[in-house]
Amino acid sequence: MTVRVQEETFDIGAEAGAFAVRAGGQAGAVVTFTGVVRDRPGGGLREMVIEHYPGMTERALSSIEAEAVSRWALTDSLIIHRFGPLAPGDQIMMVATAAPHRADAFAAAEYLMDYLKSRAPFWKKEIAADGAEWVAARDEDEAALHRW
Amino acid sequence: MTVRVQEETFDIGAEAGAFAVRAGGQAGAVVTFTGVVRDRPGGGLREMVIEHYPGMTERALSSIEAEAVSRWALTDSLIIHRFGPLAPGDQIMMVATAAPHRADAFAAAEYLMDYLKSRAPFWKKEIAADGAEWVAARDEDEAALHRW
Amino acid sequence: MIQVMYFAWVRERIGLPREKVETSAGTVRDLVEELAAREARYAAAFADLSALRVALDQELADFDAPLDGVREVAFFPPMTGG
Amino acid sequence: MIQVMYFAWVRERIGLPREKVETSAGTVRDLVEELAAREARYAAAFADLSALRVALDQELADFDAPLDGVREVAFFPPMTGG
Repeated sequence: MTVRVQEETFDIGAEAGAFAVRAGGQAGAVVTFTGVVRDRPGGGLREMVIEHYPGMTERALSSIEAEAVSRWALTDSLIIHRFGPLAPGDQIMMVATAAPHRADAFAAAEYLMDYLKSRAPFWKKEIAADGAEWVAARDEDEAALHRW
Repeated sequence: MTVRVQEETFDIGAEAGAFAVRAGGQAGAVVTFTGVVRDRPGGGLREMVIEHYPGMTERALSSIEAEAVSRWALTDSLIIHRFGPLAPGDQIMMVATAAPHRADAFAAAEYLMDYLKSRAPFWKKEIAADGAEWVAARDEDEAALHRW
Repeated sequence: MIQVMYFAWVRERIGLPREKVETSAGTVRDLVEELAAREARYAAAFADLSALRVALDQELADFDAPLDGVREVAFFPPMTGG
Repeated sequence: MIQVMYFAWVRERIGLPREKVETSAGTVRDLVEELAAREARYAAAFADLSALRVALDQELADFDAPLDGVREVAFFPPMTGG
């Protein structure tokens, strides 16, 4: 069970590989989710800046992770979230879950994502040629919490 | 959209990384699932041999992938499945999906897994010190298809 | 002349992975009956059709499917990939 | 003395990331009223509480929550991580 909040990028490849190796012969199923900075539909995104609340961020992520571990039979889990300025195509964050069975690994990864989206103190600002704008929370993201 | 059926191992790290890079600024969400050879509860698994039906395997996987692409807004997808003798802890297969939104990426990855489990011609045999046994299909895996 | 293939424990029970079969069977079920009548190892392999799956020219099919024009029939247990 | 923190557009609107506030406010809502009464930039930031979230000592809380013993209050818009 690992939570990392960092400005520097991460190697999704190396992380996923290390995670799978660590899960070893115990877990049959490893799920990863990676969030990538998406350009705007018409292009033009210059950068995305992620602000967070140091201290609370780690607490919130650890508590979300602990809840997932209590709900599903996981052998391991990982949350990495970046902050600071990012470019389109950059990785923002990843979660990974390992479990004996795939249903647990998938459900836990979706749960981590849903809570991380709406309950961890991160805010995204899009900087484009025509101005800067804080990304608005989506109703669907709040609604997604009700399924758990 | 890629399907690979191979005896040699693959680097989940490199595959996931390349997949995320390829998805680039188009996809906001990348989901991977990796299946790992799990030891038996009490240990003792010597190897797992995966048999398949060359020709039909590729057709079945491509058709499952095409169905997923038609159901969800995916920017990319990948299925790799190994055959031959594997050791506990070895990676058996992986799927990856990329989509603008995470709900599509998760649903498509679960769909690919559910169909791949029960509709692609692979069979697993466990070789242990006390004998060899073909893995039986699980009712849950067949039942999982009904949710789609 | 049809190419008949066997996988997993069906292959092991029958003792070979594939064979050419001269048959005028109309459906998969007719072919199964012909094969099962051959020898005990075939009868054993085909004893319980509910434990078997069949593919015609590499597409999953029913045991009642016709064999007209089919070149390749494969018998195997339920798949266990992933 | 409470440490009050602002994030995202709340920080930008008020013009600073944090400040020490001397207050005897009983609840978060009382504190918000004190702050909003200070200057137009505060009033603008706190104009619509439904667009804001609050954390007390780094735990999400309600605007009706009491401030007894709280050392750190943070105001921010709904989170958009992931």
